[in-house]
Amino acid sequence: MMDQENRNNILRLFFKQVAVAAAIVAILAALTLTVYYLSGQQGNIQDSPVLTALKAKLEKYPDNEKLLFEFRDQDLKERTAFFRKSSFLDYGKNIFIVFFLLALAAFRLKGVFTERLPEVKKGSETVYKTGELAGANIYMVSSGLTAVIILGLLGTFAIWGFQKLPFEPAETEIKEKVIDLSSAWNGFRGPAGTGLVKDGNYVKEWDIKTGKNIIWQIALPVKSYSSPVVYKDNLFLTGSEAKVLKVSCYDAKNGSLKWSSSVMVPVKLDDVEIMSEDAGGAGYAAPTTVTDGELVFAFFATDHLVCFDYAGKQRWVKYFGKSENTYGLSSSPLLWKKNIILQLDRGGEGLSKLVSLDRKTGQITWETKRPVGASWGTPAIIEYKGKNELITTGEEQVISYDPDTGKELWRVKCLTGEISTSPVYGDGKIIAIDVGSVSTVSAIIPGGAGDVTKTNIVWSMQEENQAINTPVTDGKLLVVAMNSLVVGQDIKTGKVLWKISLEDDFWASPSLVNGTIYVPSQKGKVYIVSYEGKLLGTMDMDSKCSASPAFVDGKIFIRSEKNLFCIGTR
Amino acid sequence: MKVNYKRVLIGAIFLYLVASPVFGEYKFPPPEFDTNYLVPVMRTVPARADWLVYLDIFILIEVILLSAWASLKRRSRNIVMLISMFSLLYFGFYKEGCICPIGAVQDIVLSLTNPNYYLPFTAVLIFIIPLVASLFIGRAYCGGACPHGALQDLLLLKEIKIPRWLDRSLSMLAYIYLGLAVLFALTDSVFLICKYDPFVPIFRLTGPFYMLLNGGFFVLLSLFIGRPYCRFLCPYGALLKPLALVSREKVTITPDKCIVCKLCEDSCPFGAINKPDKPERRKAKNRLVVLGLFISGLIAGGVLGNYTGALLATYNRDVKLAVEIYAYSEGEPEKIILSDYAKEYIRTGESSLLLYEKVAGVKNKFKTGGIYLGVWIMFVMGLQFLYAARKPKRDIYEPDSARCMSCARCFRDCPIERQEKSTGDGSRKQE
Amino acid sequence: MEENKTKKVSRMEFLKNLGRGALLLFLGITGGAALARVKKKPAVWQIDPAKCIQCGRCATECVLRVSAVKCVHNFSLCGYCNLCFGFFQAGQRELTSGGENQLCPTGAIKRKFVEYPYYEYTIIEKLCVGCGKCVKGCTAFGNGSLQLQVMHDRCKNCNECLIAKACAGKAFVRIPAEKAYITKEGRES
Amino acid sequence: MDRKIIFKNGIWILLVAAGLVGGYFMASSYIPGNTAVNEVKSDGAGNPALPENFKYDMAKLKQYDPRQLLYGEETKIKTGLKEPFGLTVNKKDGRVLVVSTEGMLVCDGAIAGKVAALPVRLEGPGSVSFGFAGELLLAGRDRVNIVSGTIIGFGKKGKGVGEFKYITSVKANAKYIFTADAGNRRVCKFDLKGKYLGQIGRKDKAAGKNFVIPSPHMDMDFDSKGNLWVANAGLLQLEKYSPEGVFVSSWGKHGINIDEFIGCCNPVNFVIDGGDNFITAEKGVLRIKKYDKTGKFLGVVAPPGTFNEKNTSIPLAVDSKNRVYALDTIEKTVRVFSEKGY
Repeated sequence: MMDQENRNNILRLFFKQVAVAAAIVAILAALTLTVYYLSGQQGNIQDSPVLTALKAKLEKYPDNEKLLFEFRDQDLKERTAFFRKSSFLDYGKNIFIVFFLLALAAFRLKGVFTERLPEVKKGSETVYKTGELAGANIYMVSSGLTAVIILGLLGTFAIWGFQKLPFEPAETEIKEKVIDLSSAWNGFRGPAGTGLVKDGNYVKEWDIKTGKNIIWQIALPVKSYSSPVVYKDNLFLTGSEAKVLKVSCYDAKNGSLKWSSSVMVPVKLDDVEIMSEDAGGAGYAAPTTVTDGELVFAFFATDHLVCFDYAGKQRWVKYFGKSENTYGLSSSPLLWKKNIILQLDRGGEGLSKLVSLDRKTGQITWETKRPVGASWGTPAIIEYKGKNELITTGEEQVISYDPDTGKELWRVKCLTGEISTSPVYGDGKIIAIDVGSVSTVSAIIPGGAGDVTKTNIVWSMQEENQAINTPVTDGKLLVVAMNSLVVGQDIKTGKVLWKISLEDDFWASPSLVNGTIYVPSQKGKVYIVSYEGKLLGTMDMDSKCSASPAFVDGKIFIRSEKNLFCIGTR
Repeated sequence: MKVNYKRVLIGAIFLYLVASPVFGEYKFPPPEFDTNYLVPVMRTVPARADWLVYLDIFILIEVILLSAWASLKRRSRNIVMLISMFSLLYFGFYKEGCICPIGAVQDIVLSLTNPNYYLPFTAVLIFIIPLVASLFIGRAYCGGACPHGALQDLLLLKEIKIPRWLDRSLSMLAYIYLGLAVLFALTDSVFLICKYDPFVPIFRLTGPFYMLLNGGFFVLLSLFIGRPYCRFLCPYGALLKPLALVSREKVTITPDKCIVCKLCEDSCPFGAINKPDKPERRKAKNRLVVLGLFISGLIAGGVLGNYTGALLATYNRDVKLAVEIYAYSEGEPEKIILSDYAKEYIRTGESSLLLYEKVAGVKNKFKTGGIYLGVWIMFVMGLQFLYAARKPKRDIYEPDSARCMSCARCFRDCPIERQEKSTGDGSRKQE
Repeated sequence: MEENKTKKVSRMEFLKNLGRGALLLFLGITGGAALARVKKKPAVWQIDPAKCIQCGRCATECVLRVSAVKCVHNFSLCGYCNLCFGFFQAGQRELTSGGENQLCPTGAIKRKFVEYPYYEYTIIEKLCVGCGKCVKGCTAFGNGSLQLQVMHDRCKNCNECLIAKACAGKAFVRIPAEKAYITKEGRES
Repeated sequence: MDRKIIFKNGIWILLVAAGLVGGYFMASSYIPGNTAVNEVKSDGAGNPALPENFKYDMAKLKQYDPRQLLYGEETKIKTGLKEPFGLTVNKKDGRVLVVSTEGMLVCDGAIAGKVAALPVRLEGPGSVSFGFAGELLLAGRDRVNIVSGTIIGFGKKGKGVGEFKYITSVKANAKYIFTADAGNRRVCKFDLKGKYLGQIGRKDKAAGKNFVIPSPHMDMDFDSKGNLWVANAGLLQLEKYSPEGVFVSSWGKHGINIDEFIGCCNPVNFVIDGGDNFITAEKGVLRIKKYDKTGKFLGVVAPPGTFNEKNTSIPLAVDSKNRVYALDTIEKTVRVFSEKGY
């Protein structure tokens, strides 16, 4: 018979040993689990290299039964191993928990049998023995120290946090510069989009073989139908090169390449099926760029509008979703106040729209759905009775919008076929041409509301030739370059004043330069025609000229399929 | 088979309710089987019933009240321990620690800035009840109802006393942690408290490795240090502290009969018992100096916090995405492997400038938040400093009501208390 | 002395009451503001199969070691195909359940002959890790009867779902708890 | 004291032994497999990269050799219909007919006309075709209408004789009208007045054939000899039946190569052109391919990526000039493909 104390002693010892032993097991289990956990698989089965190799082998020798069974064995083994591992973790976890709890309970029970009265621990007084004041000071000092440490940490973080994110704009706001675009050729068919040049001295004769009147010429690595655009010394071009979209900037003085940036769009061009130039389509980069003197905006048939600065850095990109335009998009962006206006006639239901984007950010300022299918013309902004109107041509109709809000003003149904010509404006009339086996030239007075087909068509006439480019007018004479025909008409009545038959085809738009007409052709010629309809000369180029030329400061920039020419007197 | 019928029936009703109004008629019929094969029903396990959530709230209130009764009225360590064991089992291992008031801080904060955020009614209750309770009965929640605290408390085996100055300094971390958690939650970046909670993975017995590691570390720590998470990190504890300071009822040891034996101070593993003191009066000049320091500290905190916030912004998912998109648009697209997020973002075709703008907004939020964070940290620091400088006159051992967790250990060790218990007057009334 | 003390205490008491009142008011305001934002109905996390792009993150991002997201089979949409692209790898050797033919990395789909030419495919939930490979195959080629769903017997309904944070397709939504699953019913191909 | 010692040592030994046994079980339940260490790479957003085996690469299946491309897209017709489901070409006058439940569109070549009302109300999408004598066969989900001056309608929902569940194709030759009913997995034969004559499939054990239709895609067409071809999509085969409806032969196999059919149930649509070649449309990997009359692969008409990926069927038609018309039901357009150099 043991007395109370002895029994307690034995139990205490017992629990102590249980606790220690259980703790040892628990610690071992924990260590094993940790090592195991870190040893690779964390809950998901992996393709092992052994299996992958076997699989490849199996594909090589599909009839080898032995290999097949080897694969299956290995596969089963690995799957089993994966779940064994999983159950191992669970099982090991349970062992750990049981032993850990056992250890904990044993320690507690040991405490129960170590009945001791609480007593003042020796030595615990020492810290505070330095006196009351000292005790208080310890708190002060530690608090102060903590404050210093935390301030230090904050300071360190602050130094790191001082760095800017790479895309953050500079603090100083760039002031709106007023940029004079009157002398530049900053977009499709010039600053006003008319193809009309009223001043400057341009040569009417050159020869690329002898180099007469050729200031410079360069070979273009990129391909597209888009026209060159010039602002000051910068000449911008777009094109696709080996399925990469490019925006390039050349020095207009000597033709040297300033930069050529790949357009960063998140699609592979192989994924975007577009009818190439060879197949009769518009290619990836038919729309002409436009620049506001600070930024260049390029639109591509991949439905991306991309903005570059003059250093060749891409600023923003806007994607409009996949389009269904058969030949590829070709409508060029238009500059309007702070916005870029883009006519997206992309075929498909609800895909056609007119969008206006903020130049700086690419944010959409307004968007108007268009009730038309695919078309390829660029809109024009005209001023009529003090009001600005945005004239668009499209499937079946000419529609006018308010360029500030995108609200539809009026529409005229006068077109048939596939529309690729852009509207022009002169003498208070909008000229719209449709494409078909027969081209109808219609003159429309702007203004009104709703469908004004019956009231607003002034005159219309048909020509048995195809016109896919845009005419040019100076308000009196209207020049239309049709298939194998260049026609001069009176814009007031539509009366044909003169006609020149040419064995040629015209995709590029004619330009009216100080009373002289320049018509680049698909056969690689530039026809120069006088105001009265006399063919002044035929300049041979090296290859077909599908892009409209740019006229700046007495220099003519002509893009042929392969080369870019700067023509003028030195 | 009864069960099968039931399942099929429930499934059919469910499918009818869900699908029929919209799609009902034109469903392509599944094959007709010659064998009597019964088309199984998609397995769906219903979510936890709604009323159970309210039951949890009820239990929470009961447990808090019970814990307060046990520590303030019954003054029994054993009962408090039993309650906390229950909480550990119920709120911890059964409910698996979610949703708890500690994490609810973030829900509340985020819902205040983002009206679309899903905030359940219970989250508000769970957040507010312990706070209100602490105004009247001290930190009874920490003592008995919090599974996190219960786990640490029960784990404490061999206490190692840490010096008071270290304890006071480390307890600052909780306020910084709270500030950071609020900042990250406000900006919809991440729920810091939940992500790095050490005990939830233990309640769940599973979790990502970093969480388990964190849990293991704190378990190890709790074996030797009394409630390390509660004292040094718990952001909810940081909220409870000032409330408990002005609590109506508070733990007192033996105000009338204290023999100044120091036993209670030794018994408290949380360093929450103040000892008697007879300070001299401090001079007003010193206070002025402290006040000056305090204000300049606030300003410094604000300025530094501003930039610290800018650094913290880089942990936001949108900011990371913007950095990635930027790298992509600047570099060669062929060479950069995009994350799925970036791919999805690009697929939507938004202008990258818009993202940058949004990110600039996020960063600004962080910067402003950083100012508040810095000021907040320095404010708390300053208070701590002032608190340290304060020297109240005290004749007896008294629990610091902000730090006291109502664990009732001091009663257990108090000789006077023991004596009264042994003479049979168990339920001693509190003075 | 005694009187003085009580006076002092009562002053302290008054200040404390004041503080308590102020804090209560503050709590009331916070609570009230939060209550204004409260969504009444209990909700749970779920995957919208229409948005799910099967990126595979469900398998790796969950707070649980084995994800709460599992593949479920919506049998009423299933075509009981012999050649099931949720089960077989593209370019399988033959139409058997041999390891070399199977798509599922854990072999969690059971293929059972029902009658010629129909086969039943059952998810062995214990083995499913929620990677969504089979879902991708079935969505692309079949009727889309396999889909990923959060299983509510496993989901902890965290207030911030880590998978939702990581989901590339933003397919994680909170839906009313009484209708805790989103089936593809009727959206058959 | 002895007992104490026994206690002391016994407990130690017992517990460690228990732990060791546990450990042994732990270890023995683990069969060492190949444990490739999970290399977690971080992507830009700071998230661990997905293990490679979670990727399911569809791009691989979409590859084709551009040299196999036989056709080019000639034009695209916008239908303006909300949910077009049926497409057919009248080989006599070359008019294209697109049908939706709310109306139909007649196109003259590539030029779309106006959307006109249907001559008869259709309950749900079905199929459309021109009969031998130029009559219009217009089928809803479970009812067939023969429109030629007068309208004869027959069929109702069900699985009995002369009943339908899900009509996916209706075609007629000089003597019979055949309906493909994907819901009942059978082809039914009627005379030109709509009188029920018999059926093929539907577990027709006597005929030895059975249609395996996992999804609502089951197409039919006649070849120049008047034989009926039915797409047994679940078997990925095209089956030939005599004009009387007796099984003759079949071709088609599954696989990932371009000349094979991939997926659970393909081809979803097919049409036989003037040269008895098969033009087949597949879902999953959306593509149109051409086979000769023996099932030899000739080339690709429309490569993967041509159609909106949400399409699950591409109704087809050919005209007398062997141009292929394909209906994109998502983008609601008719796309016209013609042989290169046409």
